[in-house]
Amino acid sequence: MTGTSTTVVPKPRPPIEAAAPAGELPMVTQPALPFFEIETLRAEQFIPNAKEALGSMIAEQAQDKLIRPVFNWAGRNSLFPLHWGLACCAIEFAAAFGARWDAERFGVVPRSSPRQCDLLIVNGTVTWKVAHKLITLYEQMPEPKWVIAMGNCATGGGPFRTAYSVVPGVDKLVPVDVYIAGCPPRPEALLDGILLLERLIQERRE
Amino acid sequence: MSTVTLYSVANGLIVAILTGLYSVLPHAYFGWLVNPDLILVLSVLVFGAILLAASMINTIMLIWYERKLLGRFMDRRGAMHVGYAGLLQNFADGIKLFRKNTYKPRDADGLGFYAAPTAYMVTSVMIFAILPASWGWTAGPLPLSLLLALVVFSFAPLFIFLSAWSQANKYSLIGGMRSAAQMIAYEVPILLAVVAVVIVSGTFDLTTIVTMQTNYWFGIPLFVALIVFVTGMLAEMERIPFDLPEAEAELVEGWNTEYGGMLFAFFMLSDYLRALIGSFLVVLLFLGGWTMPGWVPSSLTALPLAALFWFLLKTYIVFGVFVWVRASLPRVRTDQLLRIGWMRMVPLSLLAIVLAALLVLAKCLPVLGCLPGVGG
Amino acid sequence: MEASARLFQRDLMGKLSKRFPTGFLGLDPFPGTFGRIRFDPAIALELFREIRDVHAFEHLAMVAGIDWVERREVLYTVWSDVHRGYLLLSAMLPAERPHIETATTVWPSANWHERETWELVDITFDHHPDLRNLLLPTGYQFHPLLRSFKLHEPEELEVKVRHV
Amino acid sequence: MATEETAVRSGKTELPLLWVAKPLATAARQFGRSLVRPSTIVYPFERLEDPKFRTEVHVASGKPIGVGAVWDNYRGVHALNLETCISCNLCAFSCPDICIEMVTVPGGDPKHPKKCPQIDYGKCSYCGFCSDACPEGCLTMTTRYELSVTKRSEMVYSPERLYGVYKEKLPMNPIRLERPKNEDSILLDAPLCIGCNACARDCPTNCITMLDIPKAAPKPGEKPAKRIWKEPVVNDSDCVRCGTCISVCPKECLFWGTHP
Amino acid sequence: MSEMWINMGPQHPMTHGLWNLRVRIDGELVLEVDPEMGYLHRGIEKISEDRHYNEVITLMDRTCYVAGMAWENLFILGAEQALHVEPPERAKWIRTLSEEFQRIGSHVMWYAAFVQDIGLMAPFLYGMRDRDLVLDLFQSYTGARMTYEYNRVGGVRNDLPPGFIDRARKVCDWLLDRFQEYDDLCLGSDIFRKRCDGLGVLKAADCVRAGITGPMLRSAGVKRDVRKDRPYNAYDQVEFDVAVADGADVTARYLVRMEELRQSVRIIRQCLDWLERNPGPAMAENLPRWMGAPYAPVGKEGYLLKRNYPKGVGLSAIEEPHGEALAYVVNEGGEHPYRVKLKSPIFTNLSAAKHYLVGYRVADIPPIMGSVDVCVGEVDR
Repeated sequence: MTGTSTTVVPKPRPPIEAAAPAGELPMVTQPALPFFEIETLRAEQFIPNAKEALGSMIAEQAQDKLIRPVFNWAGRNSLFPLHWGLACCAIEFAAAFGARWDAERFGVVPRSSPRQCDLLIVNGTVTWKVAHKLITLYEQMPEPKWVIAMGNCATGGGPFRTAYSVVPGVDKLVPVDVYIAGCPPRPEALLDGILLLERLIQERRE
Repeated sequence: MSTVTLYSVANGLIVAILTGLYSVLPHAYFGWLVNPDLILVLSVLVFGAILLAASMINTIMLIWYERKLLGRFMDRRGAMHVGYAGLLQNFADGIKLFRKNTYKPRDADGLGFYAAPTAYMVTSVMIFAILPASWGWTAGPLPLSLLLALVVFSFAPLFIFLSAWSQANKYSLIGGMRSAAQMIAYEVPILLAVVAVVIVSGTFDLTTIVTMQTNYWFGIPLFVALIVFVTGMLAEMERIPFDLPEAEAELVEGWNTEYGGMLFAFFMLSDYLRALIGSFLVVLLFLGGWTMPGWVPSSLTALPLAALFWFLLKTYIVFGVFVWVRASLPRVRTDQLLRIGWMRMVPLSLLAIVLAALLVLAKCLPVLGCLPGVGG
Repeated sequence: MEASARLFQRDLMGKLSKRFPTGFLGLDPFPGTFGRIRFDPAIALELFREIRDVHAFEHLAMVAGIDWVERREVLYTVWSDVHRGYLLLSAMLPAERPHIETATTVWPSANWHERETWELVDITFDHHPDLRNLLLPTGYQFHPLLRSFKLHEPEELEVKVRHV
Repeated sequence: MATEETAVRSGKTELPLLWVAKPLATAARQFGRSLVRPSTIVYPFERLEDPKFRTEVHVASGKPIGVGAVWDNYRGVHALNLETCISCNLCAFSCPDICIEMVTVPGGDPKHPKKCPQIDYGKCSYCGFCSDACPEGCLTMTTRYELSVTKRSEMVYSPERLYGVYKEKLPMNPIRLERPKNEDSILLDAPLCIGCNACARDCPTNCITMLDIPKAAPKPGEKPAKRIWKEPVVNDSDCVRCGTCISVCPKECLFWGTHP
Repeated sequence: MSEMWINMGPQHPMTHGLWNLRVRIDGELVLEVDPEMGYLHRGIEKISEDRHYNEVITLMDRTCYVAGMAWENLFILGAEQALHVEPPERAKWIRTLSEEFQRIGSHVMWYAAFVQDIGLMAPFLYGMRDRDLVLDLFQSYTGARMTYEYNRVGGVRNDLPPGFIDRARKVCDWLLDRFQEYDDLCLGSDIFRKRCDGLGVLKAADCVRAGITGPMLRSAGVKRDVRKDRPYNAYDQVEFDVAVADGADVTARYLVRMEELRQSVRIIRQCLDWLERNPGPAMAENLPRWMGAPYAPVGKEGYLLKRNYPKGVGLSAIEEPHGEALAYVVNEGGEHPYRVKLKSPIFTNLSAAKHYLVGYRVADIPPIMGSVDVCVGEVDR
């Protein structure tokens, strides 16, 4: 009941034969409320509020202690990146899924359809020609979703940032959660970035 | 022994609980507790829950098993950091997909979009009620259980096509059409191969078929039928080399391109459910089901659930073969697939029927029972 | 350069100057190739035909455009399987409205090369079957490989943070 | 020179035996090998730089392949030895991506603040030109490659942070390039020089000294110059060829060239 | 079903890069194709005009990211010709060695991607695994896995480290075994042969007309290889055969590439022998400081221009893993190249897409495009 000011306790009934001040008309007294009615009223007022408060408390607690950790655990351990190669980093991206590094150990499995993904790894130079397609792909991914800018081109345009056709950093287009420096980053560096993202998800409070 | 089934166990459980309650409670008011209709409904529900749980856990373990096995085929380790040896990986995937928000593409057909995955999943789970995993692990004595299983199994193209059409996506549509063509093409050889089994066994009851394999596996005399059946099952399960509908290289994700979140999880699960059913059927029809070979000491055979364990072991080995094929073969093309289906598999299955008939006529089947270490 | 190549070069020069008395402007030596033919864009198509059919340079390797501020050069590199060597054909075009006849009718592989040269160096190829943007977005206004087109200045570090 | 032609005629390649037996067998063989030891490196727990991988990398066949010493000249994050940095600016000059900025660090005198490189790893392409150019060998590249951050600004490594990397004693790129034998020298266009001392003041190695130069005798009718003219003289063996003097010269009278 | 256009790309598993193949299909039949390029156009030619010759190397590595070393070689050859610089003999051999290793790396990468296109799952991983060994070797002497920055005008940055030759020999032996496995997995499979025989046929005459080079051309029976026809680096001193097939289809391209892998190992062994016997400098001496210095002393533009270095033009051609690549480098005396024009073999190979795609089925597009071996970086530059 903390913080709920809406609880209405029925007004105390004035005494029946109260001495009316002299010279004034006797007050028209209200009929006495029977016990049962009072309790019904109380219940009507009290129980929903209590329910609500208790429910929200339980929900909060459950969310803190149970649901959110479980969801965060699940979300962090099964990141499906979009199977999309942009440029040089895409080769290292592929190598990270190769036999030597095997990103599937962490449950990272690339999917080809953005609908089934929750991680967009921007692995290469983003040009203005592909920018709106990247945004479309990002929007096609269902929430919750994350973006990793892999390599310098995605981070800030890299060696090509002075060129006329290159977006200087993918964070101009979509919100980026983790940046991985490198040109291109080693597969280990990509895995390190994914692990960093996993830590971020673990601490996530939506 | 065969009269005790999983359903009858569930039924007995419900009856025991309800009658116990009824005996305690005043009879005048709680007569409805022993209403046979209620008992029926409750038993079916309990039975369904057990089935669902068992099939889901099995399926998820199957996915884990495939991922680990595939990993080794690919010279890597597969999922290993989530839970012990990655055992919890698929639970994480499932929970994550459950939590992803669901949406419908603008042009998609609402009813079909949502109904198709659900129906696909439901029909897949349904078959588990029919397939006996061990003595009595079924709804009851079903004389036509094999036929029923195959009929329900062949509902899938309908739902796949429905989902493919309702997604309003070109890749899905092509995938769905391929899927429909493929499944229809491979229904025929599968059914014909099953006919060979039926000719030998003379029954459609799966429990009886398994019982008849105590002495020898049907896969040995009916080797041709086994080959046809396994190939057909590969096509029905849409696994490499017949995974054209989901061909990742040309159709992005095939007929579930537009699905995400829980609906995608439904499709994924159902695919593996169907894979599990396919392996079940191969084991039941051709590899002796849960019957143990003679060299297993009877002290082990008598253990509770030993038959079930044996059956699952065989299933997983059969599925391992599917994974092996998946790891080492490329996929074929649509026209080649159909040509293999109609021009190779159908004649082969007819040949299998003829062979089965000849075997039965020549009465040479009991001879096989003397082979050591084969069955029984 | 080997003697046979030099011989071929002289032979080619003689034949071409006879065939194109006005349009053929000369054959410069170019290390590693049979040389560079300078020609007048007016004779482009006939020269291409001659080079391909008579002299058996049937493979077009590259079309390059170079902006020499006051004029533009278009450079074709062709290869002959018979003579085993490259030959360069170069034509100087005026800086305003540079245009030359397309080579796609002679060497179909010129198609994309010319589209690229058109959009990057702004050289129009007349009668090109499909002259639209190849590398740049459709409707891009500029021609980046002209000398007058400047790149962005390498900007200041956007992040002015000192981590100690 | 044997130049016989290897003809792989696809018409002649016979069709495979037993349909798909060969690939199945190959995959099974591979499966058997990787059951023993897959070639996966369990990354956060094992690393390729670990000593056991430095000597040999086990691949799936169980056959060790010696690809150790891979890391000797790996180009990762830089390490900067702040103490020996002479603020010559060569790293910033040589950077093709213009990701190095010379920033002031404490330690210099107020007139000549000490400037050391600050590197933005969001732009660096790890080409190694800067460490090749460093004349004192104080800017080297280490084997560190993990650079995941959540904020873009964390990618900028200040000189102090680079010094921190240096102090971690990571394996460093050992290859120091020899300086070219016939490097150009700083030459002086003497008639233009005004003797302003800027070059000598800013020279990071103090290899420029201002020497009194007797001016040519005044022409008849002119007054002899009153002030003493000084001209820079470059000590070529100490010069690191950073070009600072050229860039500070107000009259552009210094230039690269070979001594006549 | 009526005809429809489908867009394969820019995000599509088939493309292996950033391009878009628009396909008009009728049912499963391909009626018309239209490749859309330019999604990865980074303006490398323009940026090169703004950089020192040695600094352009950093761009060349990224031009074709699976064959960075080959493109370094290509540009450096052109630049050396334009700058009138001759590298020492040992540098030439090291470049030859590097290029052949790069060819192995690229072809193995191609194998991995190609088998994935036709649905083979495990060999993709095998390819990536074996490529990593080659990259390890690269890392041991260049210092990076993919972007090497190893060549300089007038030589190479550093000599091979001690022990490299032994390691390289071991890796070569190991790779030869693996190539046999690759063949077992692909050619030994009936499905593969059924799938790829007679697919994407482009006969020799059409290839020449369409300007196609590289393994695609050689698979049609035309014996043309820049390494033989116009030897550069040390290719005139090594012994190797040109792989030629006559099928002109996907299988033939597969065979040509596999044979090239074996020939590369053969060349590498000769290079290793030579390098073992002949120590020497790997960098030309007596270079003008701004040309071949091991570091790039970029002053402010103008200081160096005071000296009149000879102008020059360079045209270099190499047999890149994908085909014949050309670089045209114009040196106008400055410290930056005046114009760098790069010709990618895939550029022309892709432009002929309609000749080898139309008439086949949708399911055939991935294997055919896989056999073309598209690397978009060098097409779009």
